[in-house]
Amino acid sequence: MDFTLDSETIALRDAVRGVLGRTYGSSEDRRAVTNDEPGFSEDTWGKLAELGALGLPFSEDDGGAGAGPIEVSVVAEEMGRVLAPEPFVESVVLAGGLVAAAGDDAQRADVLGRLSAGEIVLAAAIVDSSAGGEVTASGSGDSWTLTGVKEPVLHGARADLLVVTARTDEGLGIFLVEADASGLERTGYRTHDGGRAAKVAFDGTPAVRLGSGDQSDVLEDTIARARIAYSHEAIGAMDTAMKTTVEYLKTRKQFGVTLNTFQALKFRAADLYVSMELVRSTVLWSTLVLADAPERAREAAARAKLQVSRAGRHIGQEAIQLHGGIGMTAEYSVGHYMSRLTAIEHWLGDGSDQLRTLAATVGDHGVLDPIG
Amino acid sequence: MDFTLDSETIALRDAVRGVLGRTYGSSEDRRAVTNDEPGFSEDTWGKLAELGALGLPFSEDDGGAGAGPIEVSVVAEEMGRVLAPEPFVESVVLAGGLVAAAGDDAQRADVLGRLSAGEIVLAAAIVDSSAGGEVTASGSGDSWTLTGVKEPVLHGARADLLVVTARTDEGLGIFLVEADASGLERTGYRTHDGGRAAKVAFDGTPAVRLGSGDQSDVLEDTIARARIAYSHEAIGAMDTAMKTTVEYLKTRKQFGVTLNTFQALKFRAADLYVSMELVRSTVLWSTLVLADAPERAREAAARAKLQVSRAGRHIGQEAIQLHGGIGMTAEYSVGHYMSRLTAIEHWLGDGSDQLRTLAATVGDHGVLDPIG
Amino acid sequence: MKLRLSDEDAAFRDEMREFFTTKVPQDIRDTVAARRELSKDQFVRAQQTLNEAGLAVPNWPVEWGGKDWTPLQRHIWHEEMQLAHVPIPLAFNASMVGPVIAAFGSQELKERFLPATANLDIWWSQGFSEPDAGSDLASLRTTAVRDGDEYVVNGQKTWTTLGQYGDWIFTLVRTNPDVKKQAGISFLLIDMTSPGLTVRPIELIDGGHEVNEVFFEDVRVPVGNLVGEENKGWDYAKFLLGNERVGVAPVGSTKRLLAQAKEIAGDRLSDPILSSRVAELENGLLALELTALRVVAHSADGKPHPASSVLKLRGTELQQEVTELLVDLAGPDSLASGAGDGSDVPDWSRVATPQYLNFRKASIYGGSNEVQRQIIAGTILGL
Amino acid sequence: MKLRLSDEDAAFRDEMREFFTTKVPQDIRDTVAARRELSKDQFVRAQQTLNEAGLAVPNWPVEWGGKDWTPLQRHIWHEEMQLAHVPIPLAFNASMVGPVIAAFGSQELKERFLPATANLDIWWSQGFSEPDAGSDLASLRTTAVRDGDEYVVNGQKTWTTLGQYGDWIFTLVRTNPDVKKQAGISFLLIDMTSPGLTVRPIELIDGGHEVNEVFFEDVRVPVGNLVGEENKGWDYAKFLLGNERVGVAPVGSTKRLLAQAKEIAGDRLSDPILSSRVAELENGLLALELTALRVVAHSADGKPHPASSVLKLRGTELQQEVTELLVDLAGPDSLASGAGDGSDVPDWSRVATPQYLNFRKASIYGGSNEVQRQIIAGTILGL
Repeated sequence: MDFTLDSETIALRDAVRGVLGRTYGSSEDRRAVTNDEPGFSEDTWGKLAELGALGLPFSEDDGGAGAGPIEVSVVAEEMGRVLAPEPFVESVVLAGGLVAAAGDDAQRADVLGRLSAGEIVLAAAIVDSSAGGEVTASGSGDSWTLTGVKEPVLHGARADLLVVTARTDEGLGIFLVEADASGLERTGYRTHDGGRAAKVAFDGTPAVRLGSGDQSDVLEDTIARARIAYSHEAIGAMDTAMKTTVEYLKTRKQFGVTLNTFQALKFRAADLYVSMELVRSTVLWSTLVLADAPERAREAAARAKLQVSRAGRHIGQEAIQLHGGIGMTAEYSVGHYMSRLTAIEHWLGDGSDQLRTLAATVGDHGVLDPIG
Repeated sequence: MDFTLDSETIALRDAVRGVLGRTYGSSEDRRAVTNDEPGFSEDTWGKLAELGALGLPFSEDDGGAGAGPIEVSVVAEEMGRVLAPEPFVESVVLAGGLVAAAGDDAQRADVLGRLSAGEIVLAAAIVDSSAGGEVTASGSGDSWTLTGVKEPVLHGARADLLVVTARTDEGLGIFLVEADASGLERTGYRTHDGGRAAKVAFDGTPAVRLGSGDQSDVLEDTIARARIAYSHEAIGAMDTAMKTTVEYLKTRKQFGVTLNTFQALKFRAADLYVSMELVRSTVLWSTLVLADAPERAREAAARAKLQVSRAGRHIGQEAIQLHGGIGMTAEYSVGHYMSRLTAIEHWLGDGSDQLRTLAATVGDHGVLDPIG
Repeated sequence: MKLRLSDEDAAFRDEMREFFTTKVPQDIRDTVAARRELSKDQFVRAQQTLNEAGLAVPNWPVEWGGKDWTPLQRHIWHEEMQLAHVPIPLAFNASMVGPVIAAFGSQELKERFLPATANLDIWWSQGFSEPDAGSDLASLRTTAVRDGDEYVVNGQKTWTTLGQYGDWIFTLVRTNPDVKKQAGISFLLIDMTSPGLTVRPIELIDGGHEVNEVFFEDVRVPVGNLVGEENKGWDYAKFLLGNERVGVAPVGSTKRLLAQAKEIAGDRLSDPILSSRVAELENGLLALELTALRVVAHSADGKPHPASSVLKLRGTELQQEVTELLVDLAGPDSLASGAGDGSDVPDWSRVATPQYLNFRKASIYGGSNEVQRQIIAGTILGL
Repeated sequence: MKLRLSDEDAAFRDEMREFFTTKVPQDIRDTVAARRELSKDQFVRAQQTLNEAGLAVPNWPVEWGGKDWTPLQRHIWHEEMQLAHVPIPLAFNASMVGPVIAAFGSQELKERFLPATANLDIWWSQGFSEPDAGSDLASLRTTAVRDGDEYVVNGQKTWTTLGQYGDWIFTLVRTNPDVKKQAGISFLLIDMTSPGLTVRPIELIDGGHEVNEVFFEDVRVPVGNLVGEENKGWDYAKFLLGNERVGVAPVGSTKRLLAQAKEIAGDRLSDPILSSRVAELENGLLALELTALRVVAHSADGKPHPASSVLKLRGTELQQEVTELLVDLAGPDSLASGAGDGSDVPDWSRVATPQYLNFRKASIYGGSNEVQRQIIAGTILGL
């Protein structure tokens, strides 16, 4: 058991940190980028590709870097640290992950090659509209069409290619849809965290199927990977929110003294640190499980996301409260951190959903062993 | 809507406070009483009878004082304030309440008359042994026998008369059993809060039936009354625990200053006050519901006991923590308060049980109106 | 002790309920129910409807439009308004500057301002907070220097809620820098169209614009706009802040919001985890409401009960917890705050997260919950 | 980064598990499993079993019976012991006075005390806390005045855990009253059979007797019993308290207790409210355990990682939450703590509340959770 990064991974981390730091060195810089379309920096996207970050999880045969979950997590955490709005987890881990798991050699080489090179942005359309527009697929072999509505699809309006889940006669299918496909309507908008989402409507839209049979397991496994990556993004965000708050307590004066004179506030900062250490441990562990014991990956993802839910609410809310009024303003950073943590929390299942999953199996084992 | 006590009730409260204060003026005095059998002061029991406290809820025809829920609550709160170990709620509200609700004129006059006069102690045997010894009744008319085990029966060994619930062919029945009945075996012991309980085994034990038919509703209504009375006992206990803690913070020195110099501790004391005010409001309200809108009494009892559960754990645990080591000792008072609050919490359904009840009906109404 | 309202109070409640649910324009109540921002016009129309019926400023002296109500009646008025989705009369007018002018202003100031204030013909803004004086209000640095029969005001205020609509602003300004900080403060009324006064919007984390910075550069203010005596402003501010805490627990609106959440949840309430959470919130709100009733019952002397800090503290916590519940109910749709009308995401889901984010302010503004704990520990518990 | 134990560590774990579950007397492990009090004899037999196998004091220098283990191996040893219901070697001996004597004692003291300490032939008590010095340990007032080649000790210690079994007591005493409080303290070993030393039991709120007051009235102690230098005791105490925090999170025993709770709950786990509570606790314990593993991985330099305060804080909270769960599972039976053997109330229910009450101490003793927060805020966050 070992929690230290090797030097190669540290080099990757530092490189990514460098690129992101240049674009998102201040909260104002980030706001400027997220206020313009497409909500992130195409330039930074390209630089991430140059570093190899966009191809990390994909095999070299597919045009990727052939790295593993640890490298993906390190990048996600750096994204979270500065709230970089590029759709790394959305495009690479989730949408790219579905292609990697379900596509054939040619499909993978094509899509993942272009994704790794930063030439395209993928979006995963996996959430059916809550208004009841379930997407169904009809057809066979090379000839499929999709009908229905997905919403919200993160970065769905900008995406060059959509990876779409749809109901088929043989269960859940996974499909690729081109941005310029007929019968495809995309309505993009801003999400509260500065990101982008879209309503994506399919009406007899031509699609290419990835794989065959019921692919619910492929979807669930890929969602587990995305949950773990998002958990890392979240701990990056929490870490910055906590540090920003601690710094504020050291410098902000009230009643003639700095805020860290007030023991009640100090103790609450200590509680933030406790939350931070605990969530960091669980999230790191989930990545190790993904790398070394993938058969437990879904469970580990649920555990990580549950812990992220608890810590994210705690740290996000307290970061604002301990700042006072300034924390409420869009000009200052902590509010954006809370907003992003809230978005991650409600994407791919919130803490209660994870708890429900874990609660259902709590009687199946005695002592919980993190290693075995 | 009015939350003030009338002068007569205040006089009752002061009289009860006086009697109890003389017996339980210090934590040591109470320990001495609870260390001896029967775990309470027979003398104080008699004095409470002299004040009319033991007959409060019963009609004058039955030998009682013909008072209402408010007077009962006031007495219960005074009991809680000093942790008086006399079985007021157990004997008067619960066991006596069952007799009052189910007995005929003669039974009520006999049993409640003697109870009001302080001549007897009643115990309610309403919890079947968790080992599965359900008590069943067979017989008819004037001739019934009981078989099975009840445990724990609070004050069951000392009681002169047991009020017992048992399954009959027509549903739940309520029975009276004499202390010297044949086939009755009582094994008494101490409870963690200094009280007394017993295993009470029936083996063809002769019993007198109170009322007829299924009396589940009588039991539930009486339990609701007892929950409300216990809630008052609990707020008396919480109030003392909180005040003791606040006093300690003002006087105890650490690092050369009194503890109330430490803002983190002060803020936690403030949170205790918040819990206290909120639980006090809910519990007072439940008594008013019992008096003025008895059709909502079960709901109000569940709400009161839920709030008592949350506040009792909060105040009990924090009272010890804020005291530090001294709070852990049996010589000091706060630990006993926590112990008693823990006992009340787990008797007649804990907070989770109440929440389960309330959760099941949460969709039946829109806005919750405390008055309507 | 008794549970029921007296016949008189019950009739009063019916009367209020009738008025609020039938006389206040439906479009305004719908906007509140949908948790959308009210326009200035809607605020004004709502208050003028109330004022016409004598229901806008019941807490004022009777001669200026107030009502000689019991604390319980005032509480009922306040709750019923919230339950009916009627916007509460603008606090800056009705609860803050109005009572201060009525209590400490000259007869001339009263006549000039009170009727227009009650009717929201003048929209008041609050100029108390400053960037470097958060909870430590008295350390404010905006100065007013006497020059003939005018004050010359320089400095900056912040967190001025709805200042973009403001006609006038009531301010605390430093008129004597050489004494203890509380002793050199005056209460000054300033026309927001004065030269040198500028308002700059502050965007909040929900993307909305409801607070502002207000800058004063050599703003000249007639001395007649001073309320009461020079350098006594801190006393008036304390009086005002005490009033602010009355009815500070948003019980009625939070109850309505929770009821909406239950409607939205619908069949999902069969999930015990969700229904338990709702039941726990409902019990918490009940305790809060009953405490508010106890507090009003014991504040007949007109002074706020010290336990009103409990109401602020717990009231804002519960308000925040209910807004959080709505985000959770919205699930992934809660991200879609910016969805337009073509979206399938229901309106309530779109507002859920912005409202949740926005309501983090509730435990900060108007005396943060840390300040409330300080008050409870100090004033009530003597710690 | 990797998840799996190395082959070597996995083999080590198997070896420990094998030993603890087969070599330690079953009656002792059953008593721990039933959460009953251990007798002195059971403590001694358990530790002597470990010591015979060289497993009692692995943290000591190798020449005195220690092991040259990695921090991870030491962690595995500690966890496996708890999971197997083996009582941990008496902390006063193994984690406190032993390491202090080994680090600071003279060769004579080492030879005289260390072997007997490892083997629990001497049962040590701790004499640090005093009635008027709680978290402020350095303000202690027990004095040791030099008189020839003896110290004369007067004063009182308290919270002396299991002092009723003590043969010797290691104490902090004031040898110089005229300097800064930390600078006048010495570390003195005292034979508890000395004339003038008396032990008085303190009953705790669970009715048990595990702590004591110890009184010193002109107790004469040979100067040879001084550890290290006079007036340097505070340094040794800090060293000791640092050791105390290692492995301070009772992860293994709390995990076992939670697993027991699940067994007890049985079919009741179909209730989502209960199973969610268990799952949340389980996730909390997982996070704690993983944090402990991270901490041991980063404390190779022998000094406790500052985050060990997190372990103490959260570890005791979770321990308390699990004991609370057991009381809730016992329901009304939880009152029946005093039931005798004829009772129908199962054993686990009878111990539930006393254990719950007793474990309130966990967040107070050994550096209260308030002290831990102070350490985190100060040492780690620099606040």
